[in-house]
Amino acid sequence: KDYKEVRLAVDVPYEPFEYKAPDGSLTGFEIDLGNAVCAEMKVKCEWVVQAWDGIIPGLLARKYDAIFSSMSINEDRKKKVLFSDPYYNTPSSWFGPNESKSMDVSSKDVLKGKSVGVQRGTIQDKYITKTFGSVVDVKRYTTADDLVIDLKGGRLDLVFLDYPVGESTIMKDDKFDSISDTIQLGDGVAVALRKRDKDLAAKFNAALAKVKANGTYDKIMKKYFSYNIKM
Amino acid sequence: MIDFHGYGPSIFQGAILTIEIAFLSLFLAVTLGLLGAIAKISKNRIANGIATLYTTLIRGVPDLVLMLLIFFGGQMLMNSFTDMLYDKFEIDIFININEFIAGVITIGFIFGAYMAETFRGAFQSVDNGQIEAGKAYGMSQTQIFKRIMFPQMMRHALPGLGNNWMVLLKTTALVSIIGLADMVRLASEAAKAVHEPFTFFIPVAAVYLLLTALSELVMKKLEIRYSAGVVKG
Amino acid sequence: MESLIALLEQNEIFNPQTLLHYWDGLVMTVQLVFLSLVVGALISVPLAVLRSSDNPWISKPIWVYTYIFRGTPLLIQLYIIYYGVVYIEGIQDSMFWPVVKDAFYPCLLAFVLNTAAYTTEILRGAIATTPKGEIEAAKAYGMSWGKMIRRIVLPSAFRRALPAYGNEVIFMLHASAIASVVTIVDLTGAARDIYAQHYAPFEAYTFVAAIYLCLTFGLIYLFKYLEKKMLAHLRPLS
Amino acid sequence: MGEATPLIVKDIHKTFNDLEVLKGISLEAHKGDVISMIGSSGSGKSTFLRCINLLETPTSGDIIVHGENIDFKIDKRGERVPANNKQVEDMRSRLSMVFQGFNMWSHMTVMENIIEAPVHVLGKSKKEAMEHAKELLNKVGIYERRDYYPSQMSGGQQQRAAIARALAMEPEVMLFDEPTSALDPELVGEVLKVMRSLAEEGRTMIVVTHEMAFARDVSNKVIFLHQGKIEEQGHPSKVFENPDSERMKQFLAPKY
Amino acid sequence: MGEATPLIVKDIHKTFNDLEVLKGISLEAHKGDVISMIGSSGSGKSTFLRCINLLETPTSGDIIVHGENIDFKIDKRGERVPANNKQVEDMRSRLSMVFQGFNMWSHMTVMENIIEAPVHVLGKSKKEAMEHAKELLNKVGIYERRDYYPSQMSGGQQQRAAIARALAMEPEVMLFDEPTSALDPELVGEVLKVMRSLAEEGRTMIVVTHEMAFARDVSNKVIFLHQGKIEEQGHPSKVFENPDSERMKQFLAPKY
Ligand SMILES: Nc1ncnc2c1ncn2[C@@H]1O[C@H](COP(=O)(O)OP(=O)(O)OP(=O)(O)O)[C@@H](O)[C@H]1O
Ligand SMILES: Nc1ncnc2c1ncn2[C@@H]1O[C@H](COP(=O)(O)OP(=O)(O)OP(=O)(O)O)[C@@H](O)[C@H]1O
Ligand SMILES: [Mg+2]
Ligand SMILES: [Mg+2]
Repeated sequence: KDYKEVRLAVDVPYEPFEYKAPDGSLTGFEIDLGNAVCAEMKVKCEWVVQAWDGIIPGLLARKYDAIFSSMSINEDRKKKVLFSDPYYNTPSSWFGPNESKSMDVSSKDVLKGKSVGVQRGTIQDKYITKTFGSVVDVKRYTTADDLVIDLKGGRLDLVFLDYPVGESTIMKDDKFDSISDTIQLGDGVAVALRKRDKDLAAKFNAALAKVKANGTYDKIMKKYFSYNIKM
Repeated sequence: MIDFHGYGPSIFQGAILTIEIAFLSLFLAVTLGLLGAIAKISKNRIANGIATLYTTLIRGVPDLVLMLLIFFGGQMLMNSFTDMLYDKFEIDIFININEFIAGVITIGFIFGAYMAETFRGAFQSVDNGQIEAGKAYGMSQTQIFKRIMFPQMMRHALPGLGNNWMVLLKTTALVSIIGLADMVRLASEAAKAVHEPFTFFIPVAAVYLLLTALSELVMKKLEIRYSAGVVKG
Repeated sequence: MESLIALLEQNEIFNPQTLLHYWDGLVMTVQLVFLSLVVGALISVPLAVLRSSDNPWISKPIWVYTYIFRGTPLLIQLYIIYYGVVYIEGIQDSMFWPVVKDAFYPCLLAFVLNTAAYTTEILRGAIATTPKGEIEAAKAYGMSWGKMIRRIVLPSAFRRALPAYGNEVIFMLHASAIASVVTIVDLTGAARDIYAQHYAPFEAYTFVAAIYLCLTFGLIYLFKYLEKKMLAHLRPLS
Repeated sequence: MGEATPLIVKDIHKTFNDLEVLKGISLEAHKGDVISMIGSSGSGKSTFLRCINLLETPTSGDIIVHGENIDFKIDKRGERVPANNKQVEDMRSRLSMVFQGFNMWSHMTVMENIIEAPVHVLGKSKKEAMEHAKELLNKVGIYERRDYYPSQMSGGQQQRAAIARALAMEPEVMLFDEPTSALDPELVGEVLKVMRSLAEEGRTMIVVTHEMAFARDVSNKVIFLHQGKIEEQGHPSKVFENPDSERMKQFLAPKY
Repeated sequence: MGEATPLIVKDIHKTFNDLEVLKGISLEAHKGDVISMIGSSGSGKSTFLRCINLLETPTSGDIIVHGENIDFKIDKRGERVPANNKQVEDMRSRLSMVFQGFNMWSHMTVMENIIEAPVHVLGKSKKEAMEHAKELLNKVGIYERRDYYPSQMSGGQQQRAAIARALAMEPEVMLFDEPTSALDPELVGEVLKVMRSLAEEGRTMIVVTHEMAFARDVSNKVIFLHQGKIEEQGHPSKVFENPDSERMKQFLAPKY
């Protein structure tokens, strides 16, 4: 099948991967990368903004052709969608006010009764619900900035978030920090497609490999990160 | 002046979108409402049943739930329909229900149910004698409807219509939840980005107040216009 | 029972966990709506009485309050209160913090203020339509202002307000669905969680829609019954 | 008889639910006839008039307007209904009815009321209709009220406007259903005066009325209805002065 | 004079906006007096009655109930108002008013209407109030209707209930404002009968009425009001049979 135009879904804001400038235009690592990949595939890219909790149904419902929005590969999702090769990998981490740095966040006793924010339907949500769901009060948010604002406002004791997102939002505030070692969840982030669009996946894989090899990827990465997330 | 941190113009765009949604869904609601009302007063059992089911079901479920259902579920329904077309007839089309359409359809659908009740009441309060006079002078059913029932009905319906419109206007705020960039959505994004909720929400609230106040004014004017020939009781 | 559970275990979406989640959501919705209505109604009674005052210094401020809360979307009110309270100077160290920290109370506050505004106007309308003669009769029999309001004006206004208030209750139930946008897991919140977990919008939302429908019909029935009892005095015998 | 008889009604029966309200009524209205129908309340006068122009469908019997027999058929529910809507509309435009409650269209001015049917049913041009309306309004004496809404006029004025509206259709037969009984006594006169002048012009009219004086002085035939049947009919001098029927005598008695 | 006079009104004036409706009216009601006030519509009868129990505040003049002079003061807006609400309430509980429109409290049954003020204004026990109410309902002849709501009764029954409600206050003076004029003619009789029996019991009553027969037969004093002034007063035999005033003669003329 011939693809002239591909619609890519993103969930914003998810700084620094994708977010909106005050004038409403989209920017971020994945936006730049996505545009580069599209250029490589010689198709026109159209970005569609979609809330995270509806992003997979939206794909299945053909509202767009691919999800380019920090979606980690995991078994559950594999049942519904087709993943490309992973294009980056970032760990997750606990964030909280500086005072809680000494906290042992692996202990259920310590976490007992704390309110913990996660983004609804993410792998972080799944992880917390599974491991600590019985002791902590899990608060699920539709977007990442909702959860950041409630942490800063004092409504949440802790949040569990993609590390780079926490870094560029929470840690900008001196009073908050990452309070644990990073934890690796999932098998890296990849483009998600409908199962039947195998040819499109192949195109993405080829283009991704090309960008990774020719230095475009590194250039974009340097713009947003001081460390390596390449995969 | 309030400092909108550069978000001002996009929020203004959002306000325009809000108004667009409001008017489009009003148009849909009035159309559905008229159809519903006609079905309800008709003697046709099936039409009557469908309309009654429509008005009771819609009015029993929260707007937000309906909106989520239509936005997410509606697309799947539409797809299974287009998939069927593809399987059976090899017609490959894709009809996209985007947030805008979902918003307009949902709000139009919901308020269509309320409008149907308003119009039904209004139709029933048209004096039967005047309809008979229409018949007695050889007017056809359609002529009676168009020239006598409808204009008189509108007058009775106007106050209810006005109320529904004002509720509808406020309901447009819900489209922000399904991700449509109306002014509420943009204001909340901006508020979270710069951590100043009051700076953004209060002006948006003021815009809504302004719109309702304006609507009230227009309603008064319309009521005066449409009450030509009516003595106030 | 065993077989029912077994059957549910096989169902991907409506398994015991999700049903429990819906149940919690139902409890939350009922709590939220019930509390808002009760507190809102309690506030609205004195407000409606003051709003009916001839003195513009008393009635106008209340008019401003009801106009603002009836003229703007509840969602905006919720946002302003939920995100706004945090920015009140010193709130985090005050005794109110444990209350506003939880999403429940800011949300309840928004709902209460909203429903109180509508209920105040409904009641004011009912008070304004108290037959003038009945008020004069109360005066003529030596009732003081307070007694007249308590014994004559309000009891008769409550009855007249009942049908409109029934609508307000149903509106409040429906409006409560937006609690889910500020992390409260009410019925709609539960549906959104389950939808995000199972990517099954149709099932998740149709199911809550059905629950809301039942609640609405329950309320309609309740108010029909109340009207029949309380408005007996308006029905001529024959 | 060069022209067809304007209206012939043959053996009309009408049953509501189980109640037989009309038990076989026939009538012929020739050009220039002024027929008064009298009878006590509930005797079926209004029902008969409404059957003539099919606001009610007669259970049996024929209606022949200007030589054309109205067709009926039996519908799915087993009820007798007109077979041809077009024919009914056409027939109705030849028989103008004036109602007890005036039934002026309240959202239109007097002028708009009058030109409504001529323009939209008969297909006259607006200009022509307005010229005719002007004439008629002058005739009924309310030309200066042409831009008023019905609610801004007295009952007598409304009824005169309603008569002008009926006349505007240039009907073969005019049907009046108690045109004065919703009016205050002091307004009755002005309407009766207009009706009398119409009779003198030679218009064919069927008038249901309680105004005995009018029936006697103006009409050339009086029909007395009792419990759905014609008890007595004939020239007013005969019916009023020398009735055959006991009931008619009774009916007249209290008034003299 | 062992007891104080139940009601003395001295030189009452009342002005609405610029219209002087009462131009100095005085009246003394002694125990057992039945005073009828007559006069044409707009003469100020209702206004006078409403001034007596301060539903309207008189612009000037005094009201003395059972020897106690009602105090007035001038408020911020420069209007004369009662100085002491407690005193007004107390006074009102001694003067029971029966209204033209009955004004029964529609959300209460007849029984509840009657015991309302005795329990909540006079502070009687509910039991005592109910026993008294039973007696009164029997007197006005509607005991079997005690659990009906006002809307479920005829006008005559409602007015009788309203009289029972007024009696339940054991008032020193009863004020009636056209108690029968909102009733259908056939219901007037039953109310007048009750009022006559009250007069015969020796109750002090002031009755605004259009029922000349009642005024003549039942009252011991008739006051004829004309344009806010007393034109004629005295014993009914004098006022009706031999009036001094031209106006009174005119007022009586058309009815005979
Ligand atoms: N639509 C209807 N359904 C059932 N019964 C009807 C209907 N219309 C008329 N009737 C009955 O038919 C009978 C004749 O009514 P109709 O109105 O023709 O009397 P009328 O002679 O015009 O009396 P009036 O002088 O009071 O107008 C009455 O008993 C009436 O109750
Ligand atoms: N609240 C008011 N404001 C202004 N004018 C009033 C008011 N109440 C009464 N009036 C005027 O006072 C005059 C006397 O009215 P009042 O009701 O006392 O007459 P009445 O003798 O009781 O007449 P009726 O027999 O019709 O009841 C009338 O001209 C009336 O218009
Ligand atoms: Mg009739
Ligand atoms: Mg009066």
